[in-house]
Amino acid sequence: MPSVDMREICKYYPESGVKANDYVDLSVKKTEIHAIVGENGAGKTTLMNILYGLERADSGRICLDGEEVVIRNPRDAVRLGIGMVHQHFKLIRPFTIAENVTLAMEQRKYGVLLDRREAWKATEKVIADFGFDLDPGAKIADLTAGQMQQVEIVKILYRHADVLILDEPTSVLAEQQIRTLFDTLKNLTCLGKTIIIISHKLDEVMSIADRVTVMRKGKSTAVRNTDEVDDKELSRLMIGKGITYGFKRDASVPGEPVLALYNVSVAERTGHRPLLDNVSFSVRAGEIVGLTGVAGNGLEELEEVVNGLRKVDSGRIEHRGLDVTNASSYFLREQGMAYVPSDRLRRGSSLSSSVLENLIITSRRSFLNRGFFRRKAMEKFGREILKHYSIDTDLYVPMGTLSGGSIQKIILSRELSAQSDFIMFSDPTWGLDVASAEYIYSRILECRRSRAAILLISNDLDEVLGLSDRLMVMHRGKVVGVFENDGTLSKETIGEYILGLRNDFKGDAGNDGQATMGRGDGNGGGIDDNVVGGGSSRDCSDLSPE
Amino acid sequence: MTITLSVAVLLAIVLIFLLSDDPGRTIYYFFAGPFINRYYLGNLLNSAIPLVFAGLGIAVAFSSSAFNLGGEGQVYAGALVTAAVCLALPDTNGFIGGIAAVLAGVITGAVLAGISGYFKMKWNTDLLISSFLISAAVVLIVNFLITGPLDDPASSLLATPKIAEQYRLLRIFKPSKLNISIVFSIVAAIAVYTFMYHTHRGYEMRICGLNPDFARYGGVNVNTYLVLPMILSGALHGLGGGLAVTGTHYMALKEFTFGVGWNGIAVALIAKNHPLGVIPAALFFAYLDAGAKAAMLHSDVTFEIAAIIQSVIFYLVTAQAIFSFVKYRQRVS
Amino acid sequence: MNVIHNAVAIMAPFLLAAIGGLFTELTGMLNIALEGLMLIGAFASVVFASATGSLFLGVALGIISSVLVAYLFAFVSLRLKANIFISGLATNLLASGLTVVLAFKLFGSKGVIHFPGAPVLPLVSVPALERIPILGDLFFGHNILVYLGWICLVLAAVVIYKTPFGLRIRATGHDSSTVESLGLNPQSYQLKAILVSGFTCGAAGSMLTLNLQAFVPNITAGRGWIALVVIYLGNKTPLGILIASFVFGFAISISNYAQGFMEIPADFILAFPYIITVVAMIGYSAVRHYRSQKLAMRRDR
Amino acid sequence: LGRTGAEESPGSFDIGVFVPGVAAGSPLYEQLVSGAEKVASEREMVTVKVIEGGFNQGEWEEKITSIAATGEYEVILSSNPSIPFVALPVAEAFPDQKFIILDAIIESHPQMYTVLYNQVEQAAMLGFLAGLITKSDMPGATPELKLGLIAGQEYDAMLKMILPGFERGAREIDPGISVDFRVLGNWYDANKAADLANSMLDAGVDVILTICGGANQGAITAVKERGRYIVYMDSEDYDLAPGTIVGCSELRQERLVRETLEAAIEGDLDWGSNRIVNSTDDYVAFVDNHELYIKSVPEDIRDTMDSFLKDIRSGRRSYEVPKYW
Ligand SMILES: Nc1ncnc2c1ncn2[C@@H]1O[C@H](COP(=O)(O)OP(=O)(O)OP(=O)(O)O)[C@@H](O)[C@H]1O
Ligand SMILES: Nc1ncnc2c1ncn2[C@@H]1O[C@H](COP(=O)(O)OP(=O)(O)OP(=O)(O)O)[C@@H](O)[C@H]1O
Ligand SMILES: [Mg+2]
Ligand SMILES: [Mg+2]
Repeated sequence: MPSVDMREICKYYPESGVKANDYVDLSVKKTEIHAIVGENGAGKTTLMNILYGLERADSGRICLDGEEVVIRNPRDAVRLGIGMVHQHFKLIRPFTIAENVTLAMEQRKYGVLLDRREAWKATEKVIADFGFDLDPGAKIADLTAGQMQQVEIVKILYRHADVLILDEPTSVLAEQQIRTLFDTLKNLTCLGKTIIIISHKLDEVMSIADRVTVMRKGKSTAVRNTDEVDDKELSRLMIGKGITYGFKRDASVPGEPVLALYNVSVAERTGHRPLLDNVSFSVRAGEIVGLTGVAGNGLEELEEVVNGLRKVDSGRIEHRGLDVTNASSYFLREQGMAYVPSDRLRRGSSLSSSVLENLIITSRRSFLNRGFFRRKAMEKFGREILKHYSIDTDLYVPMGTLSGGSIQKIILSRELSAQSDFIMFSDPTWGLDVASAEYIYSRILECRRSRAAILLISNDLDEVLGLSDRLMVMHRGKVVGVFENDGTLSKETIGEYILGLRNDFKGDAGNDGQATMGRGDGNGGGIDDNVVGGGSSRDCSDLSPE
Repeated sequence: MTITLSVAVLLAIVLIFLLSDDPGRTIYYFFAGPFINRYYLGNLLNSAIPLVFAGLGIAVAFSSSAFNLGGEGQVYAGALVTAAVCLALPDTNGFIGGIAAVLAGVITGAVLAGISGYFKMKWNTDLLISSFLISAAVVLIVNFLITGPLDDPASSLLATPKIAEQYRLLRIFKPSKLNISIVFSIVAAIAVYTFMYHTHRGYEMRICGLNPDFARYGGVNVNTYLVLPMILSGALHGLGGGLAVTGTHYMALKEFTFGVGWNGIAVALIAKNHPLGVIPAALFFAYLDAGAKAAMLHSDVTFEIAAIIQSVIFYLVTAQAIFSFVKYRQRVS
Repeated sequence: MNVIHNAVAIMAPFLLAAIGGLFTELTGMLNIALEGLMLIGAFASVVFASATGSLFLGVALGIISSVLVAYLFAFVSLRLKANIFISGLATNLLASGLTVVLAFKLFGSKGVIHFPGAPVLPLVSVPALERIPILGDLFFGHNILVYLGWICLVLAAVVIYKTPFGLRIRATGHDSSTVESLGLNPQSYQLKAILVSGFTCGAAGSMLTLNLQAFVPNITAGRGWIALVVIYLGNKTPLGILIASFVFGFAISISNYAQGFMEIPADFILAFPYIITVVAMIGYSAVRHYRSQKLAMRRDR
Repeated sequence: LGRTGAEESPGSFDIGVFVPGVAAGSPLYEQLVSGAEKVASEREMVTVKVIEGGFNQGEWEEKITSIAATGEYEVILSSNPSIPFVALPVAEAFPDQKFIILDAIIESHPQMYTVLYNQVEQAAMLGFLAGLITKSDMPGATPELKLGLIAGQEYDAMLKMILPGFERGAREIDPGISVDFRVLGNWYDANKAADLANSMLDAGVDVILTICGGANQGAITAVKERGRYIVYMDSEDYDLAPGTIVGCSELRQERLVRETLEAAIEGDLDWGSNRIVNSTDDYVAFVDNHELYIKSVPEDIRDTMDSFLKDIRSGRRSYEVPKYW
């Protein structure tokens, strides 16, 4: 007997004129892990929103344990034992983790008062039980995206839902965390829970799910047992044709450094421990430098520092030899730097503005004719981007109505079209389907070919390993390892650095001493001396390989 | 919209039947009153003018997330300064002096609102409250100036003397007070629209309002746009005040712009902060008021009854649910 | 120090109205209907107090009337999804019209209506303690509704910070879609917040008329707006609004006294409270700004 | 322009009453309306239409124009010092329209007839009484020689007639008496009026003249609580607070309205002229025959007051209105 049974679900969005769900069927057995896959905009989130009562279907039936139910709003869903981790965070930023986790199911004392201690304890217990690393007293606003994602999962675990919906839960988690999560999920099914998971990472799907439903253009096109298909077959089902899987990173000779950081430090607000601790590295023309680490270890701060959104407390940043320390984003963009942020909803886009207005933010001044916008040129530019990057939407649709993947594609396309000499990508394929991700990879490599310097910040080890020429690992605000990516690096080695189990960075913070570089598995892959810690007074030429 | 309005009108009619002894007459004048003669129609159009300026001022501010609650004081002070400049230059050429006077009013409004914007930028002072408080103080200070130093000793009106003939704008629909500033108001709406939607600064300003993080990330100088929308907003309010002097009243009377600031907010909200939408919204507002006035003059309706009827219409004018409910029904069937 | 004593009396209506307004503000709604709700409470309480001869019933029914109008306001804003600012303006307009029309229908006058039979607001008088400078002025010799305000303030602080209801209220204001996704109904919290504001505004209004045993059209005279200012000035916290409303009440009280000895035009003196408050507010934000900068500098070392 | 209002028939006399504000609650405006209505009820062919102008002066001209534009009213009747100036442009646009404006004065205008009350005298009577009281040993009297005046707003009649009149009357008793003059800022904030009154009482004021419309009630309540005294303008209202209100003066507006309208209907009105009325012809009066006056004011004070009033009524003592228009 199926636990969740959705039949002939239809949902039409008049705002965007999209049939997001068109007679979709979904049948999930009790205690199974059921994956839903599909291209961006296929209607996965919509279907789950309907199941969770956030949207109402125009027609169709939902049965839970064989009984037809009406789910008008999340209240109904919660009452029916359904819980959901949303694709975009639903957290109250000024509240603590414990408050967020217990909200709506608060721990009480004397019947009417909040019991903070109990809330803290209960949250702590879930965190410990499932192996997360969070402080229940921390404010959401101070967390990184990865930590927020963990909070979302803690939230749903705290709630003891019977049916768990997870909409792309792994996109900002690190490898180890994903593994923990999957173990958790498997445990949960043993406890009688049913799990629906949406993911674009087909290998993940294959490893965790029992069955998978494929959606395509608003329709459910296939249901398969995972042990009967492989990812090739799945992607064929998703996009209708087989895709060439995997991309090729050809050799490239890096040029001179485009961006260089010297001993950059950023202190934490409470003065506790530095958020960035003497970070030095450079990115050269025609080179992709990968940067990875667990969320909360300085990656996001680095991202902001490089784009001028956060001031550094000490150290220096140079762009092509020009001192751009603490320069404004405006200045940096004028200098030809582009940036794909990890926080795509709050920083990367304006959800209530139209797609076109989102597309022109960086190139706005190029459409001016005597102070006025040339609307035609602007629309042409916008339409070309949409076509070129095959984003299926209209220029005047509000950004907020797009699917998660489409939003990401628009940000990427905007930054890529800027013809910059330095591009920083932070989680560029977060939420993208396989085909789109492949496409983005090829575009990143294209940029590399056209001699742009690229800094790739990502939690996805496959991605970093696949794309980077060099690879850096950050832990607690420090660069703890720098590797030449010569194909010999293993995920396991990197993982050890990521978790702080290994640290080749011998020099103390502020110390002028030469840092020692980590190397891949003892293999002879030499590390250039252009990626070093320390050396506050050195200039760029010192850092270049020649 | 039509459905919402019909429900509102229906409720208003029900109320009139409850509150008026001659409902037929009251209904007639309430709804048709503003159109029964040139005089009423002209005054209806004329009273929409300050609402257009105030509405534009608010639309500019709100669409950039600058919460200007000081429109009241900005209009009033703009009017007073315009009158004062006109009075100080009794013999200047009408065109030059008139422009100087209105410009002075515009600057006054801009400065008053700009102060709030400046402190918001500098020290993150709350805009909503600082603009409100400054306006409340300004209203009282202008009251003092009108009844004190600038009072016309020759009349018992609590008002400045009348401005010289050459500054008075052309009346175009006599005997009503409608004057060419209606053209200015339309031009202003188009100009504001063009600025906001067809220039990069307007674009930057809106983006800053909608999502400052995104704007900063995109290389927009966000600090500028904490002040600019307030300055523009204040300037538009000041312009509305100045033109009320040179076009309609020819002097500044005590509290004569009373309520324009608040109604401007309502106008902008009905127009959903769209500069061109401000014109019909202001007309709608002015129409309701003209209808109430006509009903008071020609029927047994009093102020209070008119207020109750108007309140019902306001309650419903922005109600979306009636509309969306019907739309939903249509789609399903 | 009668200035202080009067300041406490003057601030009481702002404080009460601001407490209710705080709830709506925390749920993310700008409630400009405070003024109208106060006016309804002012009218109804004195009418009912005089009709029943009971102070308690008068205040209670005044509050209920105000809550009923608040419900109408909430229904239009939440259920019919009207813009809350405009429905707030409409509520104020309705209140100003309705009170006078009802007064005319009931008492045949649209002007001041006297209720000589209405019970007097008793003072909490402890002569010995009242003489203590400042403290005596602050805490003793006020009418009982002033103390009701203080009780409401403490209650509000407890509800907002110590109960699940308060947590949800605050959550609704920060992000109602999150609250909704947790299976709660954010609108029901907004509704309750509006009803709370109806409650406290009703009490605030009753203070204005029961003080005088008379109703004067428009007797609230902008106090609802000042209450709104007080909420923001007080940084949307109960303690903050206590301080802010005292600052405001004190400024008004001082300006009342100042008219007696300052040779400044009266309109200027009337502007005093606003000027004092706005200067205080800007000063406070400057202090806050530089303090956070200093913190940043200390961190550097 | 469209014809509106009462049916017009040849020979009828239609009066448009423009109330600059709302009638209810203001004794002068109430009498303006009732006077006109009485005339209409007594005479055939006379109709009255009352139009309230509301509190925004800026809208008055527009409303008076609307009335004039109907072309239907033989006269427009109003009462307020500012109306002649509001009506000037209207008179210009409608040269046949006649205006009777009371409580106001304008230098000759052929379409207008204005009558001004001598409020210097009116205030002086109250000031004289207040002066007597503050010097007396009545239970509420303080040792300080301080009187109070609370005004809704500052306006010409207040600053040129009432305040000086009040002071002059009081100083006849003792030149050392001072008047504490404070402004409320509006006509309805009764609670603020109470606060203002309290601050004055704190300063030793014992008799307050309150002229702030609906807000008077606040001053009365505050003064009553502290056992001091109120003198009252424009209406006989001892009953509002027996023992607290110790003196009332009155303007006989209803009588003036009736007489003036009668004259206008008969064609006897001298258009273009103006007139100042005072207590010699009993348009301005102190109400000294009310039992509460007799009860609450000691006999010696009443006696002194009596002879003072006699002097005024007989014209032996007079207070000129300064020419401020
Ligand atoms: N609130 C909305 N209003 C209008 N259109 C919407 C809305 N939400 C989603 N859509 C449209 O419905 C379609 C399906 O969106 P949905 O979010 O379900 O896709 P998805 O499969 O989750 O994609 P992704 O993998 O990118 O998250 C998209 O075309 C999207 O633009
Ligand atoms: N230092 C800066 N930091 C951030 N943003 C900036 C900076 N300088 C300029 N900008 C942004 O760029 C916009 C235009 O800048 P600027 O005033 O330098 O151009 P301009 O040449 O004067 O423009 P125009 O040619 O349109 O008159 C500004 O509105 C601002 O948003
Ligand atoms: Mg999705
Ligand atoms: Mg004395």
